[in-house]
Amino acid sequence: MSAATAVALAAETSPAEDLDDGPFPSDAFVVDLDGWEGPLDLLLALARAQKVDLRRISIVALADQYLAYVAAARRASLELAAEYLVMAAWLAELKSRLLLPEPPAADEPSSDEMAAALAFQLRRMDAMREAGKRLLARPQLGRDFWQRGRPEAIPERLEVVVSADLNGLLQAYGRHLRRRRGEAPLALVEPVALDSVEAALARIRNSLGQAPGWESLARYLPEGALAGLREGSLTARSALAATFGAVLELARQGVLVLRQNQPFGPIYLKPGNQEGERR
Amino acid sequence: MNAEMPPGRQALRLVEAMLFASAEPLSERDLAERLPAGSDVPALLAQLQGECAPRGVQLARAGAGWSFVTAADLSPLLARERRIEKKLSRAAIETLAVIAYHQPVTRGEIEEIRGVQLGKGTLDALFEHGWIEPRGRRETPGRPVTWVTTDGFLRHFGLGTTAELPNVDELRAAGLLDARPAIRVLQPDGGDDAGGPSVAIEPLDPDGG
Amino acid sequence: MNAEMPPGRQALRLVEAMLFASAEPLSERDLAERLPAGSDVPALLAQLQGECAPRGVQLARAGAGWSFVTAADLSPLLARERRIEKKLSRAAIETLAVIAYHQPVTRGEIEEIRGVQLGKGTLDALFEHGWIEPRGRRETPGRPVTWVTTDGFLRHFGLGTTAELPNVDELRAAGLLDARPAIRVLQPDGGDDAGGPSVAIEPLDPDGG
Repeated sequence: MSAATAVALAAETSPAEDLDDGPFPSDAFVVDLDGWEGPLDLLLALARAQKVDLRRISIVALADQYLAYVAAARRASLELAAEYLVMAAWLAELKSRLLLPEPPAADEPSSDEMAAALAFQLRRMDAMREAGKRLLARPQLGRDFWQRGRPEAIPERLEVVVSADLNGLLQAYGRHLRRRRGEAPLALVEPVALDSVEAALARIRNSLGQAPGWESLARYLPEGALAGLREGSLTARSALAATFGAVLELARQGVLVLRQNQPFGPIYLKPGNQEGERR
Repeated sequence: MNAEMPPGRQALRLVEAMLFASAEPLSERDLAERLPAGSDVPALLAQLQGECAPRGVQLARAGAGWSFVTAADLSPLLARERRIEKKLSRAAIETLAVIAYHQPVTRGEIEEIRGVQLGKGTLDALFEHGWIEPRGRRETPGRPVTWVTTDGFLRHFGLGTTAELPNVDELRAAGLLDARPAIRVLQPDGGDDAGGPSVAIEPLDPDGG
Repeated sequence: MNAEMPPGRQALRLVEAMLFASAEPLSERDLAERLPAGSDVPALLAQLQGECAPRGVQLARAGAGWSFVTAADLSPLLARERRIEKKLSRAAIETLAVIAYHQPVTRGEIEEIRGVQLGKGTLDALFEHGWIEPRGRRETPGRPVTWVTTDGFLRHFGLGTTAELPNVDELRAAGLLDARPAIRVLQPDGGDDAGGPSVAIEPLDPDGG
């Protein structure tokens, strides 16, 4: 039993446990209400104190005993839970109806039926209480009998089943064939006309100096590249890289000079001094 | 030694060994899986149970599970092994009895029978012991869960089936295994067996109403 | 049942129950402590051992102690079979396919066909599954072993003969030779028609070159 269970069980344990076997105390006016698990529990104890078969219990006598018990409890100024008082009221009414029979309403149980129902409820409760005791009187596992103390590990034979089916096999062969024919290499790089530094060199040489003074590098990009750059297009980015590479190369050669006013700022260029010589 | 053993004997030895090796109960299906096809498992178990009856270790059935346990009558002699165990509360014991005898039974029906509300942890405690479990629902408004006892419960108390519960036949014959409210139980034309368990209710008192 | 049991019998039952329930092997002294004074423990153990000999559970000495164990001859029958499903690796299934379609084929040829070196265990694994076997040698330098598929392979894949394997045209018809590329890397035009390799790339600079 876990600690939590033990606590939960302890919380429910009532002092009434001691009353299981002993008869109801003969002095019914020694009132201890803490011990009862509700009015029915008290009623059952009172009924059993009548020492008659529960099938022949006198409900009137039982009602009297209960009412006397409750009255004694009130005299002793004990706090009575509302359910005990409700039961007392119900029993008082039942008793008066039993003593002064009246024609029952059509859709209501008669006082005799109500009395019989109460008697049945007490008998059923009593039967379950008895059953619980008999159950616990049985030999119990781990207390009176034991299971195998040293269980043996059952050896396991591992059988590895490889799952493969014809479809998988054919697909595998299909994949292989595709690859072999070059129809579908694993990673397909399609031919793309990326801008090259050589192309950019030619482009810049062709148009350099057509306008006087500093010009933006962007002017030397191929057509459409500026728009492409905004979309992040790969070809446009390659054009920018190629153009920049070409510009650096031409600057190294002295064909042009570069200017950038601040980091990451626009790059400007104009024909260099030796431009004429080179031509 | 097994070379000349008749096949039936060999199957019996195998059943014995399987059950002996395991601390946990094995079902007939568990056993059949490792026996030659076509083995009559119930017959083997019955034979083994018979052969073990006079011994110190016996074959016990608890619901679907079978296991070896020490003979209950040896309890006082084996007492040194006894562990001090926590006592169950009276409420827990009674609740367990109500579930065992009235199953399947709802929480509301348990409270009706015991005439008192169930404490917070009572069902939890029994559930943690592995003695009860929720199974199914009552097809009444709210569709409350119904509780039943487990094979573990049977095993703990050395019962083969719930039909072996103490006095169960007498209680049933007396009409006391009916979880409906008492006033409805007693009304023969109440007609609402909607919620009630399928126990045949005999009139409490043939002379009475 | 113990009422009329002779004392010796009862002691034997007790020994049996103690040994069964104990988590550890019990020494003769352990046993004697809980047996009636004057019990002949070695004799009891010998008797129990003899009675158990034909059974599925036997009494065995374990070091200084005694304990029950399941009969050794039952061990193979007791073994629980556990099936583990394993998927064949992609390399293995491709290799198997190549062998199936190209048999008899050498390791070198398989590598040539697949364009990749064979992993260490690939052929071993297929051989262990009983799907391929070496048969014959290629009469080339080094006389390499050639591999073929087995009858087990045919059975596993539900084939009557290797001739029932579909040919290339049938594979294509079945869509297994779908020529769509596995991975598209570049989509210069912003991915208009994802499937088509026929993207026309216009020259960046018509004048350039």
